[in-house]
Formats: sequence, C-alpha cells, structure tokens
Amino acid sequence: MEFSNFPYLTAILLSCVFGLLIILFLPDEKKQAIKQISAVFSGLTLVLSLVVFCTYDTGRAGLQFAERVTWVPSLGISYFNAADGFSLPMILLTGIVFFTGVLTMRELELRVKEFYALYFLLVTGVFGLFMSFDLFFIFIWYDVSLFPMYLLIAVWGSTRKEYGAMKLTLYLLAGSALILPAIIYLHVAAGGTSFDITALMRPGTFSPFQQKLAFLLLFIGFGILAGVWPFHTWSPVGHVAAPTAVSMVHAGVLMKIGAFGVLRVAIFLCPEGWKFWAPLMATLAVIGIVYGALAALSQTDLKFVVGYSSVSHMGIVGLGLSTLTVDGLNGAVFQMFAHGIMTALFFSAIGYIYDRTHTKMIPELGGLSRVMPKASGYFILAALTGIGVPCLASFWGELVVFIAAFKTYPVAGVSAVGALVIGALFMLRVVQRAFYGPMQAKFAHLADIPFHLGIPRMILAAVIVFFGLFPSVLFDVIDSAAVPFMRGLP
Amino acid sequence: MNLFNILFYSIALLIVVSTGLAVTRRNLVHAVIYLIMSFFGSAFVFYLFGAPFLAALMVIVYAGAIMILFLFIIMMLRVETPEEQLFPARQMWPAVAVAAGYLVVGALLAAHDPAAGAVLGPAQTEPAVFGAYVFRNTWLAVEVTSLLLLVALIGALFIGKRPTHESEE
Amino acid sequence: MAGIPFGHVLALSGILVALGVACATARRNLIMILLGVEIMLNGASIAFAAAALRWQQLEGQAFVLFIIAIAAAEVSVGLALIVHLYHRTGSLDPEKFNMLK
Amino acid sequence: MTYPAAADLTLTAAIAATALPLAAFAVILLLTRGFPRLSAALSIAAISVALVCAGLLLVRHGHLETPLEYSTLWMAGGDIVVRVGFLIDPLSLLMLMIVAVICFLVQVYSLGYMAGDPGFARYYAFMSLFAWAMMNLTLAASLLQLYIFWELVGLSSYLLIGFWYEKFSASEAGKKAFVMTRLGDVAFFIGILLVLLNFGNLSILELNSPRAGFLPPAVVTVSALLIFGGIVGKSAQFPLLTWLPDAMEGPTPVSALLHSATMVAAGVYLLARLFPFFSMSPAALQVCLAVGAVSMLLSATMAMVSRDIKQVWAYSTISQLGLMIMGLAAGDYVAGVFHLTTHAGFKALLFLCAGVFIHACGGNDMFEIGRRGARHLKIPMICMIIAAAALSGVPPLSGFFSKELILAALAGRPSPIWLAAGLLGAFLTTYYTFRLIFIILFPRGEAQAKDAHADGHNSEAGYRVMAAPLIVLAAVTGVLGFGGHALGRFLLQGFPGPVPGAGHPTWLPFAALGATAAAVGLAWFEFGRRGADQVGFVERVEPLRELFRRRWYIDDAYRWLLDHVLYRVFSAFCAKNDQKVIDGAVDGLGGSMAAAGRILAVLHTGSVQFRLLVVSVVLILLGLYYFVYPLN
Repeated sequence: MEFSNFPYLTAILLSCVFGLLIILFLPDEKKQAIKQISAVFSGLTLVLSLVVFCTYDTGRAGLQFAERVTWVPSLGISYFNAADGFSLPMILLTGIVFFTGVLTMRELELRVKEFYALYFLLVTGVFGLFMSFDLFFIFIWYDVSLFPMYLLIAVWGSTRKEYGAMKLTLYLLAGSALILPAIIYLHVAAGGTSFDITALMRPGTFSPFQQKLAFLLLFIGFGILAGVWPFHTWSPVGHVAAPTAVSMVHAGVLMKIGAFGVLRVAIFLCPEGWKFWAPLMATLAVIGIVYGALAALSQTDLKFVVGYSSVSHMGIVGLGLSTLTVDGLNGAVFQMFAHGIMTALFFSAIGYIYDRTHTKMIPELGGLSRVMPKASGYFILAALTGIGVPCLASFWGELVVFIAAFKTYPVAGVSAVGALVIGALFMLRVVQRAFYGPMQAKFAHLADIPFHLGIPRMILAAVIVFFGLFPSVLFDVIDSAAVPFMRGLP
Repeated sequence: MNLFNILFYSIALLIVVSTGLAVTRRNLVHAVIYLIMSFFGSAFVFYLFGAPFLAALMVIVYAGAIMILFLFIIMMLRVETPEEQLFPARQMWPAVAVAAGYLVVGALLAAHDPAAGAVLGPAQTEPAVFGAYVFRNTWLAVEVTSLLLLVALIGALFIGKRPTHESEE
Repeated sequence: MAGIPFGHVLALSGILVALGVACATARRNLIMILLGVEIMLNGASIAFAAAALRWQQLEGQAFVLFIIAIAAAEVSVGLALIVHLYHRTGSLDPEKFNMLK
Repeated sequence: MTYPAAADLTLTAAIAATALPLAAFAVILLLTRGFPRLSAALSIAAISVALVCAGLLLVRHGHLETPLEYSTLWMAGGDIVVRVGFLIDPLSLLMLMIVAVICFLVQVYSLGYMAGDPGFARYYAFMSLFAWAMMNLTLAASLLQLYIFWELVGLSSYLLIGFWYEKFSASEAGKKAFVMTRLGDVAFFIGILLVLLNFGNLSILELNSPRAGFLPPAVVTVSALLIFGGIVGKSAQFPLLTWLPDAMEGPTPVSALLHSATMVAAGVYLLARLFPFFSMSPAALQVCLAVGAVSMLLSATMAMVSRDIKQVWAYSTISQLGLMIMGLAAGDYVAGVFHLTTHAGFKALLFLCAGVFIHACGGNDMFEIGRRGARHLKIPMICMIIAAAALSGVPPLSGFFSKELILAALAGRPSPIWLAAGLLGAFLTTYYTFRLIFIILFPRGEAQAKDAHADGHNSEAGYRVMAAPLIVLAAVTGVLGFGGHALGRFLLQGFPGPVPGAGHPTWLPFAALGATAAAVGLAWFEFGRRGADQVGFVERVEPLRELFRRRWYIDDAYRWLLDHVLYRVFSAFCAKNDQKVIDGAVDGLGGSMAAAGRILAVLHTGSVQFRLLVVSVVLILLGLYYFVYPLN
C-alpha cells in the first residue's frame, strides 16, 4: 500500500464538510454569501477531484492515494480511503456535477441555507462512498447520502414532491436493508475481523455458496439505487419531484452509487456470485434498456422522459457489468460517467426552462428554440448524447458495452442495440414537440440563459464533447483498474 | 414443630393476610397501614433468616420512611377514598388471571427445583461482617446506588415543584 | 422437623409478588400501582434473603440492601411524579395518562 | 507511428481537408453566431482549403498502385481498439473530390439562397459539420470509424432537414429521417460487431483482402446483409425509402448536397468501399440487386405522380441510387462508382436549379412554377434541361455513359429480369423527368396571384451567386461522361476485387436509347404538345395514382406500426405497467404495512397498567419456558 504525501481524498471530503459547517454558521439572511461560499467550496472540491484525476498514475495497478486510519480494531473497521480506476471517474463526475449543481441553483430563494447545507451533506456522502474501501464506511456513506434526499425533494421539489420523496426514501431504504445484512454476513463469514475490501477480496475468502447468496442481496440492494428493472419506479418519480440541482445529483451521481456499489462491493467481493448471477443481470439490464425506452415514449413530462431514459441508460451500465469482461467493466464505468454528465445537463436545461415557463409538460411547451436558443441547444445536445451520437461522451460507453455484450450474450446485445432506435425516437420526439414548431406568444417575453447561469451548462457541455472526442483520457484510467481486476479473478 | 417454624408460618400468614387486606382497601390510608404491617412482618422474617441488619433497615426505611412518605402524599393530595370503582371488571379479571398464572407457574417451578426441598435452619449474620462484605465485594454497586439516590433526590425535587409556569411549557 | 423448607419461603414470596401484580394491574389508582410495585419488591427481597440463608452466601442479603435503596429512590421519584400529575390533571386515574398512545 | 517522408504532405493535406470544417463549425457555433457574413466566410474558406487539399491529393496520387493507410489510436480499452485514420485509394480520392466540389459549390450557392435567413450562421455551422463528417467518412480507414462518421452525417442531416424548425413538417421530417436511418444503422452496427467478432479486425483494407476469404461463408453473407441494412437506411432504399422525399422540407441547397449528391450516396459508397467483401457472398449481392431494383422501380412510379418539384428529384435520387446499387451488385464496380460520380453532378444541378425556381416563384408545385414564368429564368432553365437530359441518359451527357455501363453489367447477369427492370427504370425515369420539364416549359392556365415573398428575395446579386455554381455543374455534366474510361482505369488501380469482363451486346445502347426516346415521346404527347391536358397516363387510373401518390402505402404502414403497435401497445403497456403494476404493488405493500400497523396499534393502549400486565404475562411465559426447558 502506497501512501501519497498529501491526503487528497480526505481533503475533498473535508472541503465538503468545511463548506457545510461554514454554511451552517452563516445567518439565514445572507443568501448571497451562502451561495458564494458554496460555489467556492464546491469549486475547491472540483479542483481537488481534477488534481486527483490528473495525478493518478495509469501505469501503476492497484490503489493510489490510499489513506488508512484504524477506527475499531476489534471489528476491523478502519477509515480507509483510496482511489482506483473505477472510483476516479466517479469522483471526477461527482466533483463536476456538484459544482455545476451549485451554480445552477443561483436563483434559489427558498430556505437557501438549509438547501445548501443538505446538498453539501448529500455530496459528502457520495464522495465518501466512492472513495471508501471499507465495507462499514460504505454503508455509512450510503445512508448519509440517502438521508438528505428526502428533505431536499420534499421541501424544494415540485410535482407530487411528498409522494416522490417518500417513495424514493422507502425504496432506497429497502435497498439499504438488503445491503446491511449482506455486509454483516460477509463480515462474519470472513471471520468477523475485517471490513476491508482489499483484504476480503482475496480469492478463497468466501465459499461459492456464500458469494452467490451475498451477491444476490448486494445486487438487488445496490441495484435498486441503480434503477435496475423492476426496481426502477422510484427514479422517474424522484427525478420529477426533485429540484434542479438535486435532480442533477440524483440522476447524475446517486444512481451511479448503485452501479458503483454493485461493482465495488458485490463484484469485488463475490466474483463467483457474479459469474453465477450474470445472466440474470444481463436479462434485467436488457429488459430495463428496452422497457425504459418504451415507457419514455409515452411520457408527457420532460423530466419523466429523462427519468425513463435514465432507466434505459443505466440498463446499459448493468449490461456492461454483467458481461464478465474487461470491456464490459470499462464500458459500464465510462457509461456511468457519461450518463452522469448527460443527465446533469438535461436537468440543468430543464431546470432553467421550468423556472421561466413554469411548466415542463411537453404539450404546453413548443417553439422554445426561438426564445431560448441556448437552453434548447443544451437540451438538444444532451438528447443527442442520449441517442448515442458519436463524438459525444455517451457513444463510447455504449459502443464498448455493446461490443462486450455482443461477445458474451449475442441476443442481449442485439436487443440492446435495437433499443437505440426507440431511444432516438423518443428523444427526438421530445425535442421536436418541446423546442421546435412555431414560437408561442406566451413565451415571447422570456429571456435566454444569461451568461452567469450559462456557466454550469457550458461546463457540462464541454465535458461531454471533450470526452466524446478524447475518450482515451477516461478509458486509460478505467482500464488500469479493470485489467488487473479481471486478471486477478480465478 | 419448633419455635422457629411456628414463628415463620405465623408471620407468613400475617404477611399474606395484611398484604391481601392492603390490596383490597378502598381507603388508601388503610391500605398503607396494612402494608406497614406487612413490612413489619417481612422485617421479622429477615430477622429469622439471620439478617438483623436488614430487618432493622426494613423497619426504618421501608415501614418507617417510604410508607410514611406515601401517607404524607395521600393526605397532602386529599385522596384518601377515591370515588372510582375499586376493581373494574375489565381490569380485575385479567389481573386475577395473571396473578393466578403467576402462582401456578411459580409453584410448578418451585416444585420442580431440587433446591426447593432444602431446609433452612436458624443462622446469624453479624452486621459488621455484612457491612464488611458489602463494602469489600460490592463497593461499585454501593457507589452507583448512592449516585442513583442523589439523582432521585434531585429529580424528585425538580418534578415535585408546583408547576407554576405551566403555560409556557 | 427442624427448619423451613426453602420451597415454602419461595411460595410466600410468590404469593406476595402475585398480590403485587394484582394490585398494580387491577387498581385504578396511581398510588396503589406504586404500592403494588413495593409489594412485589418486598416479595423478591424475602426470596433473596432466604436464598442467602439457603446457600450461605451474603450476596442475597446485599441484594436486599440494594433493593431497599432503589425502592426508596423509585418511590421518591414516583411519588413526585404522581404529585405533579395530580396537580396538572386533578386525577390519579392511570387510564387518563395515555398521551403516549 | 512513423511515416515515409514523402507521405507527409499527403497526410497534412488529408488532415487539413478533414479537420478544417470542424474548426469552422466550432468557431461559428461558439464565437461568430452573431455575425452571419463572417460565419459564411469562415465556412466557405474552410471548404475551399479542403477542396484544394482534395485536388492536391488527387493530383499527387493519380497513379496509386497500392492504397495508403495512415492510422492512429483513438481509443483503447481492454480488447477494444478504435483506430482513426485515412485510407487513401482511388475510390476515396474520387469521393473526396466529389464531396469537396459539391460542398463548395453548394455553400457558394447558399450565399444567395439563404440570404437574409435568421439562422444564416447556424446554417453554415451545420454545413461545416456535415462537410467534416462526410469527408471523414470518405477517408475512413476502418469500418468503425466509417460508422462513427456515418452517424455524424446522419446527425447533420437531421439538423439540416429540420433547419426551419418552426415548420412542423420540417422538424417531423428531420426526426423521421434520423429514426429511419437509425433503423438501418442498427443493422449496420450489428454487422460491424459480427465482423469484429469473427474477423477481429475492422480495417477496410483487411476486410477487402483475400484474408477475409477465410471467414465462414455464412458469416460473410449475414454480416454483408446487415451492413447492407445500413446502406438501405442511408441511401433510402426499399423498405426504408420514405424518409428521403420528406427530407425535402430542408432548404434546397441541403437537399442538393446531402439528399442527392453526397450523403445518400454514402450508402452506395460504402457498398463500393466493401465491394470485394460483398463479392465474396453471391447471395448477399443477389439481395442487394433485388433491393436496388425494387427501390428503383417503386420510387420511379412515385415520381410519376408527384407535383412537387423537389419530391420528384428526391424520388429520382432513390431510383438512381437503386440503379447504382444494382450496378455494383451486378458485379461492375466501375459502373456503379461512375454513375455515383455523374449522378452527384447532375442531381446536385437539378436540385440547385429547382432551388432557383422555388426561390423565384415561392412554391414547390411544378405547375405553379411553370405558370409563374420559370422558363424566363434562362440560366437555370437551360441547366435544368441539360441535367434532366443527363438523368434520362441522353447522349452525350454524363448520365448516358454511366447508365449504359450499368445496363451492360445487368445484361451480363444470367437472368434477363434485371436488364428488363433496368430498361423499365430508364424509361420511367425519362418519362417523369421530361414530364416535369414540359410542365415547367409549357405552362397551362394562369398563375395565381404572385405573393410579394417571391419577388422580395429575387435580387440580382443573389441570382448571380446562385447561377455560377449551376454553370459549373452543367459544364461538368456535359464533359464528365467522356472521362469514363480514364476514371475506370484510375479506379481499378490496385483494386483487389473481381473486375467485370468488358463488352456488352451491341444492341444494348440502342435499346436504352429507344426506351429514352419513347419516354420523351410519351411525355411530349401527354405534357408538351400543344393542347395536351397535362395529365399523365398513370393519373388517369385512379387507384394507381392513389397508390403511387401514397408511396405504395409504405408510409401508412410505418405510421400504423408506430401508432398502433409501438405507442399504443408496447409503450402504453410499459407506462401503464409502471403505474399500475409495479407502483401499484409497491403502494399496495405500503398500504398493507400501514394497515397491519393499525391492527397492532390496538394493542398499544397507552395504559400503564396494561403494560404491567403484558410484562407479567411475558414473565409467566418465561417461567413456563424454564419449566419446560430447565437451565441445568
């Protein structure tokens, strides 16, 4: 285990926590100051994530930036943070979405302090989960990131917000109720002395039966969060109900937690179980891909469309994870990243449109391209990314996943590729109905995105295009974790 | 039948009868008085079992202090004879059933237990020996109990204050 | 016959506890409930004292000592609560205090 | 990667040709959106440089024995390696030249055509995007790279068709085009995956090399057919042909560039690109031949009844693409590519002329255009007649030579059906082409009141800007036909596939000319002669006319499938399932939990005594337990 000199990962967490504390100690009325402080600290987080991402050495396998402090020696619980090729893209993603989310909410007026405090708490949990290599802490961070969601949606949301918040919380708690027993089971099965993933993932720690059992629990538990069909219905409802920045984090990052948990906990610890259940994963994933796209076809709410498209796109992630190949893992993680940025851009654009037009029902919109060319442009860019247009980030994830899936499960691969047509159909349908067509008089007075609100959208769009043109930047990083991991499997 | 036995059984009868009377009195003062009798009996039983210090403590603390406290409270609140029904059927029958069940199960257990057959003879524990034992072997419990008593004292003082600023709470 | 069988003492304490239970559950009066608890404690004390004699161990007697001490604490707090409640509501009927329902 | 020093100029030129339009796109979109003239200048500058580079490449590699391939790593992860690069061989050079020339001419033409449009800068941005994608597609060295740019070309097509997005039909057409080509692309993509899995390599050179012959024939056939699916989508062949006529909703220069000359021809280009690979599977070629023939005839019939000038050319494009595919599938590589080349020239010319008329007359209806005096616009009228004659295969224009080659290839097939279909196609093509020409030349009836719109745009400068490309293209159309032999020699340098045997029956040119002459005569009789009522023989038969006008009900079938199957059954099922079944189950579970809680809450009376009772009961039970299972 290598210890780098500066604890970057803890610094990321601390910058979130410091931001949270400073916000808590500011008076309620200083809304502007709170927003500025949030922007500064989330920006700091983003810079740190970028530094970590850039200084990561792709030539060296194994964990980097490791930090470990033993907390409860008798149970083997330690504060163990590290980064590998799987978590780095997620950390970067969280940094980007966090920062742009803060900037997107510049026009928030209602309970600003509480909003940002909860938002910071949420992101702290997300960061912690992505960094942690200790099962116990993973569970803690998972719950830390769930708890603020309820309040954020129920207080600042829209469209059936209480229902959405409650549904989301219950679903995710149900997931956590499956994860906790599985974690304890694994802990006990390994002798009850360690929660350390690197120690537990040594071959032979668990018997095949134990792995199969634990994998199923973990897969369903984390899969609920990842929107795996048929446990996905919380996600469109939650997306719709949540306020803009929370939708961004929710769809952009929180769903990734689920997929990441499947990877980091279930697949890392139970490779036998992974092999055993992979056909099931693939089946559910393909159903999710097709089903999400079909369901999105008949939605009339912009956010619902995006919500269902998330189900479909997360199905691609699931398909990648189920292929048992390096390519599948590569593609899945890339797709997680790309999808995160893409949905963040989606919700960011929708958020602006909703703020101005006070509706997100597609039949009521229409002709927005004329009054808000930038907002529409960002939405269309996101839609094109979702369709899988080449040279936009999502394409590479889909490409690699499909190639991997085609090798392992030809039928599943073909059906998933076929769903691309439906994906194109519903995305373009929405774009046409909501943004094209004659300008409506009731929207004529509306202004386009001003420059200061445009920044977060610009960042997201730039990220999409950048990784669409230079996918290797990300693939090299992921590859450095996926290849040794697959080689290490029995 | 020696004196020890005679004393025990007669006192046991006294305890049971007076407790039973105490339980069934409508007038709370009467109930407390009967209970004091019962506690005196208990004190005597302790003495028979060779614990003179406990017997003294029983008389002083239980019969002397606790029961008098009850009497004070009853008289202070002027609730000597509550008007409500003494034993509402809805509550009495479950209570009787539970008590009976308790007895049956206790009897079964006692009969089943080989230890129950052992015979107890007269014995004596010097208070000094007992005191030495308590402070040597169970000093921690003594400290905790003393702390508890302090807390109870403060708590009782705090709770017992007349609620003058009720409206604010 | 020299001495008392241990079972008889247990029977005595059992009867006391049963009476205490009956008193605490059947009487609709907070003070009587507290008295019922005292009766139960008393029964338990007798059993402990007898056990101390039976096994010639002083733990039993020490236990009785603590029971008495704790009973004192409990009664003082309990009675203070009763006084407080009576001042608030003017009643000692336990059925009326069900706000935690 | 190191290159021979001499290749450096080639590489630089290729990079410049392919990258500059992208740069123009980015700069216009990000910086100069507010300055239409500057944007147009940027875009045209980029495409001119690209054109020069393309010319340079063509000159430099006029005698190219072995194809040049440059490639570099784009993405590598796990077992997947995506390379990006250039494949420079006669075919790609020729196509690059076509694309560059037409892009350049159309962009110049658009200066006049799009003048004053509020989206002028956006238009040039998208045009640059298209130019970039199309040139990269042309030079792609691997099938995957080709696919990537294939998709991007589709994207720019979508954006340009829906350029006037405020028109519902335009945005609808863009969507339709994208989704229908997507349908083909899915097949294409699966075909690529199949090749990748079985062959392990996607390099076009490798695929065309004899090494691919070691693949099992079934794999070759299936993957060739799947790839052909992509071609069907992109080149609007049967059964995915209906998007192209709708795509005419876009600005006319777009139709000229994307939907006739270059983008739709990319399908044929792909077929030519992989010609040796396809040749390995006679079954696949047979399917291609059949699809090409069906598309050619179907769309020709549709063109016979259309009144919309652009739609006629769109149908004709489908028809000619079908003919090219037939030519290639019949085994004559040169014929197909030659026709692709000539067609790009005269079809772009036809569209650009149509654009001038539409601009001048303010409508798409050919009768109306004729009535409004289109024949007085001398340059476009003459150019259009030249192009129409080329399309009909009138010698000595370019179309005659290329069509002749294809017909000769068809004559070489064992079954005479294909030649018959080809001749019938030629007849029909000539008929509808001259129908249009005669209708415009000899209008009947009075023009409806001219609206101000038509005159407003008709400035002299704009007209001149638009006329210049027409003359260039007309000249090209006139002379290109004689370059056939040179072109054939050029194309066949280092060509690995089968070379068709030369020679064809001597009666064939006469048969083709006969068909053409007959068709012109028929058109003259029905539309041109004095006193003709300008109603075609097809239009006299009501059911036939309805059938052709409704595009053989293909569109209605798609609409029905989409509405009644996809939306009403599958999509509605999924949405309802989510609301009713899954959510219902979850909410039901929640509700039953709450109900169960309420039952248990009855036990929770809040009474102190009740709790004491419960404690006692539990103690009794505990005692019973120890009675039954003693501790010792």
